[in-house]
Amino acid sequence: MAKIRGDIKIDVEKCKGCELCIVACPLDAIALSDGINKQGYHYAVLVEDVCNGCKSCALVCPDAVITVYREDRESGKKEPVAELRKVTGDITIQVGVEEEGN
Amino acid sequence: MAKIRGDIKIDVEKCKGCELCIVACPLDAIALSDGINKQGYHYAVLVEDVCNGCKSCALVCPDAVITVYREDRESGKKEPVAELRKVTGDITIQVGVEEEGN
Amino acid sequence: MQEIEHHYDDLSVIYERPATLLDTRMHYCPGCGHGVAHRIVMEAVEELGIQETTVGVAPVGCSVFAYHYMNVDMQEAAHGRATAVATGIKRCRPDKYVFTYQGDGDLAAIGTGETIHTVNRGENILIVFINNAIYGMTGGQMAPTTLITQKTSTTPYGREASFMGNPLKITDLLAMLPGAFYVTRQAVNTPAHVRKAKKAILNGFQWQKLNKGTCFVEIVSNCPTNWGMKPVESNKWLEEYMLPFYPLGDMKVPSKEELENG
Amino acid sequence: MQEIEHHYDDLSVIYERPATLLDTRMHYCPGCGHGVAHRIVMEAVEELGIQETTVGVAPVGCSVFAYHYMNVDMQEAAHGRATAVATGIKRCRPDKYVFTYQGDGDLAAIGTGETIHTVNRGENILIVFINNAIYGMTGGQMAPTTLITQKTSTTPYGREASFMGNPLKITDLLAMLPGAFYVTRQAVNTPAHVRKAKKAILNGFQWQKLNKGTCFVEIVSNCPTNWGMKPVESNKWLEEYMLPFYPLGDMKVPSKEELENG
Amino acid sequence: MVEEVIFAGFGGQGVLSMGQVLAYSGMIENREVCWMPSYGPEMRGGTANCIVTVSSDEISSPIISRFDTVVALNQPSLDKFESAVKPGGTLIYDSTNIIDPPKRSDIDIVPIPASEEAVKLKNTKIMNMIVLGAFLAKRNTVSIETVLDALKKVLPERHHHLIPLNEQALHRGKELAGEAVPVP
Amino acid sequence: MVEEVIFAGFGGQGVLSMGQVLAYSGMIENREVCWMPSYGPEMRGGTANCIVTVSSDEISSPIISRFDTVVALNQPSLDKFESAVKPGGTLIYDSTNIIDPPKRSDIDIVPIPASEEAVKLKNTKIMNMIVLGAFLAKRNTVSIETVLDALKKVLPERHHHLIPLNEQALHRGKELAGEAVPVP
Amino acid sequence: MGELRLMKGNEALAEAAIRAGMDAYFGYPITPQSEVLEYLTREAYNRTQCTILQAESEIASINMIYGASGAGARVMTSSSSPGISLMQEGISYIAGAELPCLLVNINRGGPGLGTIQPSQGDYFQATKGGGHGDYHLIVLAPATVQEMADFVLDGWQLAEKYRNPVMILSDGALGQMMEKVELREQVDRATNVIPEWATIGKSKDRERNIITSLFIQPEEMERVNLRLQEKYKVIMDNEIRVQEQNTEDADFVIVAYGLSARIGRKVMEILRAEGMKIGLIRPITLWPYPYETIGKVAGRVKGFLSLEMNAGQMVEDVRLAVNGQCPVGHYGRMGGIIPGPDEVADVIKTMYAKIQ
Amino acid sequence: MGELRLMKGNEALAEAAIRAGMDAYFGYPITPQSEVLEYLTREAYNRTQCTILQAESEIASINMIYGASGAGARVMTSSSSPGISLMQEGISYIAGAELPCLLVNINRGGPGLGTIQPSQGDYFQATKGGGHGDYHLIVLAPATVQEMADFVLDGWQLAEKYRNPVMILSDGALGQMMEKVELREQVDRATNVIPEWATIGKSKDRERNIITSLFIQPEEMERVNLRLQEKYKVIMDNEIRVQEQNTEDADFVIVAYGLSARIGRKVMEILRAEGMKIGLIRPITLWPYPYETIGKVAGRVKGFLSLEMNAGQMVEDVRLAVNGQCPVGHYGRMGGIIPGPDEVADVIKTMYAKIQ
Repeated sequence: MAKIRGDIKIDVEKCKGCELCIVACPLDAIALSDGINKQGYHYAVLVEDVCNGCKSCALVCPDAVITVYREDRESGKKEPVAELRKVTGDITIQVGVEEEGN
Repeated sequence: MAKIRGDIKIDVEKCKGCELCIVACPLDAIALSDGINKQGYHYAVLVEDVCNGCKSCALVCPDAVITVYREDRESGKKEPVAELRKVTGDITIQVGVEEEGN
Repeated sequence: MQEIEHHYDDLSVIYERPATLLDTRMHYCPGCGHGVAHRIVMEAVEELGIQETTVGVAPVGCSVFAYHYMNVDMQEAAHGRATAVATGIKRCRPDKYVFTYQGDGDLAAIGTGETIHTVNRGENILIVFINNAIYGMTGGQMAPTTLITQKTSTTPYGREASFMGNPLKITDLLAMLPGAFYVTRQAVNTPAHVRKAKKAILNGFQWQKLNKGTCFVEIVSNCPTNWGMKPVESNKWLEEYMLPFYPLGDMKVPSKEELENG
Repeated sequence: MQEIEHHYDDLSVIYERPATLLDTRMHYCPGCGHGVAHRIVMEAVEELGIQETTVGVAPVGCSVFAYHYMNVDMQEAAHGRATAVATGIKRCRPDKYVFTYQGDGDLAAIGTGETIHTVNRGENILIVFINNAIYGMTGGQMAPTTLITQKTSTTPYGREASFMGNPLKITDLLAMLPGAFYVTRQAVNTPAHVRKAKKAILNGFQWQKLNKGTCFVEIVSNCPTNWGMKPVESNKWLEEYMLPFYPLGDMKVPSKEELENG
Repeated sequence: MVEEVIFAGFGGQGVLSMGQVLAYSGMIENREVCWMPSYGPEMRGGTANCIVTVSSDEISSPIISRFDTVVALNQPSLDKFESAVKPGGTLIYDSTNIIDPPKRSDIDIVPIPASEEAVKLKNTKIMNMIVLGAFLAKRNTVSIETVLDALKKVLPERHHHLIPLNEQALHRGKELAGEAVPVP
Repeated sequence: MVEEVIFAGFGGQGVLSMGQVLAYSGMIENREVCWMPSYGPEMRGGTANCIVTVSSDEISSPIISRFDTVVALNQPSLDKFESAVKPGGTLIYDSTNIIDPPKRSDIDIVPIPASEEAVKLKNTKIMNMIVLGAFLAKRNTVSIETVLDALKKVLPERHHHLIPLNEQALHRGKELAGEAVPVP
Repeated sequence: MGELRLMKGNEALAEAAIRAGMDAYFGYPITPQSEVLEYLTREAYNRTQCTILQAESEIASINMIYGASGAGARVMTSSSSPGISLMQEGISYIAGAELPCLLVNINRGGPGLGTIQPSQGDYFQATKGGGHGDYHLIVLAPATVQEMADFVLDGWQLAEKYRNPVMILSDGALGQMMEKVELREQVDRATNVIPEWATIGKSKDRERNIITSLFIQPEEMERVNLRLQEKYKVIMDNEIRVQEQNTEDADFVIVAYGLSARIGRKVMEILRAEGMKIGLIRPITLWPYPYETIGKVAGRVKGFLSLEMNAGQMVEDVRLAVNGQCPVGHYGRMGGIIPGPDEVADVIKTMYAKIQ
Repeated sequence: MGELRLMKGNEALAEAAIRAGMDAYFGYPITPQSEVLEYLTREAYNRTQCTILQAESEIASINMIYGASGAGARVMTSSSSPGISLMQEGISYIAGAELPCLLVNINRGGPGLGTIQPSQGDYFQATKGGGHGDYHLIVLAPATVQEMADFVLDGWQLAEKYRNPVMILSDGALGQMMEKVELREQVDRATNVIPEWATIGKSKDRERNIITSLFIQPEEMERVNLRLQEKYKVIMDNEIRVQEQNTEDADFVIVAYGLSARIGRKVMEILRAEGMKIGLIRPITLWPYPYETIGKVAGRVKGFLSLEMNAGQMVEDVRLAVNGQCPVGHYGRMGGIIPGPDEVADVIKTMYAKIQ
């Protein structure tokens, strides 16, 4: 099975080292750094090259410091976030978006 | 069937002539007076000698101006009101008194 | 009409104004249910023999003058705050019987927060809630319990749900709270209803001894003046319009075990 | 730990901080659920494209500074009064999307009356209610939603129902009101919960267009600092103790017909 | 000119509205007017009164302690306000309702059996207009025609059929004022 | 005597408690004492400082703008308070955390690698006591013995096992103060 | 000349609010001001489609006002003394967030539940800040039903000019009494300008708007406070309104506002008729207060009487204005009793005799 | 000598309340006074079995106080500025119903949400009546942690003596700072006397007791008001507390209370060291205010400075006291900034130079 390739970028200066992303990562790919940032926190870093861009870490990140990357496949090509960002003005009613479970 | 004899006394100066006792009386024995009291109200009076002391008039009287009388029979001899008036101090729990319906 | 001749001498008094209700003319309008409610509360106090250990709280509203009539120690409370005042009393004097006597504007509009939190804490007090679907004292404005389409001085074209919301069944909400021990809705428009309402009040006082939570008695009542009706008519309207929306009956009753493990 | 080498160039961004959330360090403690809740509210605003027509209200509590982070027009409200403030805004600007973002002390203690009456009137707003069972900003006092036996700075020996009442499930009460259009309880402690919570927020915003009543989203959250736990631990505690008492799920959902007859 | 009058009685007797009609009439006649009510907390059955000032000049205090005319429709009001009539002023009262008549001799005392007359006119609510008719006869503050004008303007359309009855009452009051004999 | 000192750093570094310990010690030595905190709205991570006055006379203002001693445990605090040291006064700072050293030459500058030393003592929380030891060495406000007495009184029984560690830290601080060489 | 009507003060105020283009009113029943809400529910929506909402409490009302004003609407609430006390937190917030709005207090007797009768017992609360912190309401005190109407639009214009809450401080008597009132033309609500600071949705071309009174950095908070004080100074310099009557030749002056000022005028008439040189100063704005007007007159008269329906509140401002130049007395009645012109005249004669 | 402790002002106050035999405390969290509630929940019940209840709001708190005080209990609540604003209706009721109780305001900066930093911006609210109607609180202003403790029992004794609410007006700095405090002995709650007017159940031998502030007949309401005013007069005659320092030889006097008075003392020390004859008057009771003390000194000095942590509030009382005898200045800082002794010294030098 071809692994979906993903990656994350962490804004380490805003990270407070809460470790929630670490436990959320299903692939155990994140850990705390040894060093500290200017705020005085050990920040999160990606330590295993196994990321598949599942977004779990980003979803639970209270400081919104994680950007998630993924290779362009038909399935994951465009996510609602990017798509809907263009929508403005009048909206249409829908019974919820982003239905995919986790 | 021997009728239970009753009577009512109305404090006419406090009566406001609301007529609630009139409609409450199952024997149609109460009516408004022709004259008015010092408050300016036509007050309630007992106009038929058929009262059996059922208390309906007194129960609905918003001004508590009706005293109810009844002949001493074993059934009606002592009512909770008079009895309980003597009670003081510690009370005992009961799931409600004066159960009789109407 | 001609009054009949009376024959009090050979009869016994079987019902009279309770001694706990002062012998004063009440300021209420003719036919107002407050009078009946006052009387049964005071009858309960008399019958239970607790006049010396009862403290009442009556806040702003038509019944603000309750202390003119009820012959027990009383506090007049700020609008909506009766249950907070009662909490203050009861927490400091837990051996007293404490009750509040509140109208719908007071209890279910401005006092909503206090009402809910008092019941949620399960304060061991009796709350008597007079619901006549209107503000009486200030002259007939919409109450939280005013019915849909009902006209008041602030809903001159009738209450409209989409604009003013639906009538608030606060008693139903309170019955859901664990702190509520006994919640019931009664009325005083007929002799039968008065008897039942009085029993509810008696329960509410007695069960304070158990220290198991708040007893709450709603009394659906009338307001002839502000409804623009004669008293008799108002009681009919109550039966026809109020009771279908505010059905009478117990919403939460203690179990036998709860009552016995006092 | 050693960071791996990244390879962003041949990948696409599939998730990033929404542009509606300002790129500022948030004052919240590490691991605080407020950050996630802020983010999903702002994601919803971005995805629906309603940034230009949204007005938020954040009252006193840890999230009083929400306006430092949310890039929409905002009002800071007095403690407990967010829904009254939102009512004022929405009644005057019915074409705007109005939401409040309130904590448990705010919404369910001091603001109980405003909360209930706002929902009872069916104000067409979204209320986001963060329930972390404690007062955060003032330093960890008991909240109305604090669990029984839970220790806080004002329940140093644990909350006791007989003295301080039971935790108030205000969301359950609100779901009973006819003015409530959509009432749901969500959490943000796991990725799955975050997704669902976000969907609830999206619903709450979108359905304002229908003018059919209040949308209410409770988010069960944590307070690592005042619970005295590390963030990860706090989310476990949340799962283990909060969720059994505050079970997640919808309490009131509009029917298909209600949604279609917009 | 200035006329300072108080109308006093029970709530429900129409004292407030008779004062309003007078004030409105004064306005029609281009006077300065002021109507000042005072009533108890009860919705009904309490006492009520209103002070009306009709003046050709600006009105300073709306509160008056001594009146050109006192109109009393029940005993408590008479007892309270008899002493407040200026010497030489007028005291009009409903002699049907009031048992203890006024005692002063330095004022014009005008007993009007207004309630009785209202019964005769088959509408007890018209009592206040009978009294107002008597007042106008005695004090000439405004004309009866103006009062009828005023009634047309203040009464809602659906009550306009009552205007003839009001007119009748005003005139009856005027007649009664002419016939009135003070109790000795 | 009077010693006016400010302890400043991040919340969580123990600046408030080191001030309290000093104040308590002052009280034990029969001085007048005042401890005055100041902190931001955040529960954690904000800046925090406290002013402590230990004096043989009654203390008037608890607010001081110029200090005998400034103790700075992070860069923002150093930047903010360097200028507030009285000429001839003392500036003690955690040289582990602070990268830009102070620049004044009219005061006694005492860099203490406190965080580093705390790691060596295997308890990062003891950092503040190392600094306090340095302060006592430099300022002699109270004796280390009194501070240990104070700790016994303020620490709950269950933490008394930490007292030896605290004592070690205080003495280490004192030593470091002796060794301290101001950055040129 | 506008439409002429005989109206109660409360109703004139409500009618004037409709005509002044009010966008929203939020209020709660309390005697003696319930007619405002009642009149508006009857009249307003049908005519101008504005929002009239009976709130669940005074606290809800004042916070609805906060929200609506923050959204740029022309808004009003009204209440009476206990209800106004409940609003004090909200009022302080509104002042702190600099939101323009109109607050009406139909003052009744206190303290506590007190009485439904008229009073001027809330002077301190209105002028010295019943809420916490350093702020000021602009306080207008009408004395006639005409002014009950006129001060509505005037009040909003001041509020909007300075982004400051304005209070109309009236009393139960002025609210309930009827006088002739000339009504202004209807303002078209569509012409109401939404200020650019209002929170109505952040358009692309501007930063987000924030309505707040929270400033956690002491330096910033002090800057905000100093800016507020600067604004108050400008208001003091420009917006004082006061009426003087017969102060040119007076040797004794009555200072009174609102209903009391009308009693004061009658007293002046009575005493002038008796040959006494009495003047009257009527502050129309109670804040900003006409210290200077009074201070100037103080230099040439023998005494002042502050006439109030309370135990002595405005008299402090009179004393501050007079600053020791001559004696200042106070006469007040309480509990809903309105001082009679005769009794006040007697008080002045006694005081006058002492001063001579 | 009592027990000596190093305590925060808030905690000293709470400890003193326990020791003074408090029967009940009702309160709600707000910075910077939450320590009071926290300390009490930790300490009080176990020691004296008194009631400590976290209410759902400040409004509930003040009304619980009303009820409990009406039932004869020795009660207290505490809050900070916005919370105190919310209590204004309740406070007016308590004053009107003449219920003794202790209210604590740990003043923070306003208006609105403002800041959690210390302030004296609530002087007007506390002394001129933030609530409606004519009433007064007795207001005590502590300046040390010792006084934070001492004024608790003192306050209750005053409250009970006069059946009047007493406020301790402190600020965030005094609440949070630690000083040595000598604690009084524990009062046995069992010795607390329940007054005969309390509503604790109508015994057979007396009429029912009624707690109310409602008096619907104007004459009766006025009688009640006049009786209140009489009481206030007695309090003014008997209960003023003030500290004077160096006023005998002073030619310039600082007037300051609470924390500001300590700054003022430092300023005086600085300027005396420079040879200037500066005195200090520290009002301890802010109501009743020491007008006479200040007025007397005013006759022999060249000027006053009212030093406050606000935009100028107490300065009005200083002016009323001085009544034009000499210039009165004001210096204040806001937003949580406590005026530094040096800056105040400079202000005085400038002012002093002008006066010469």
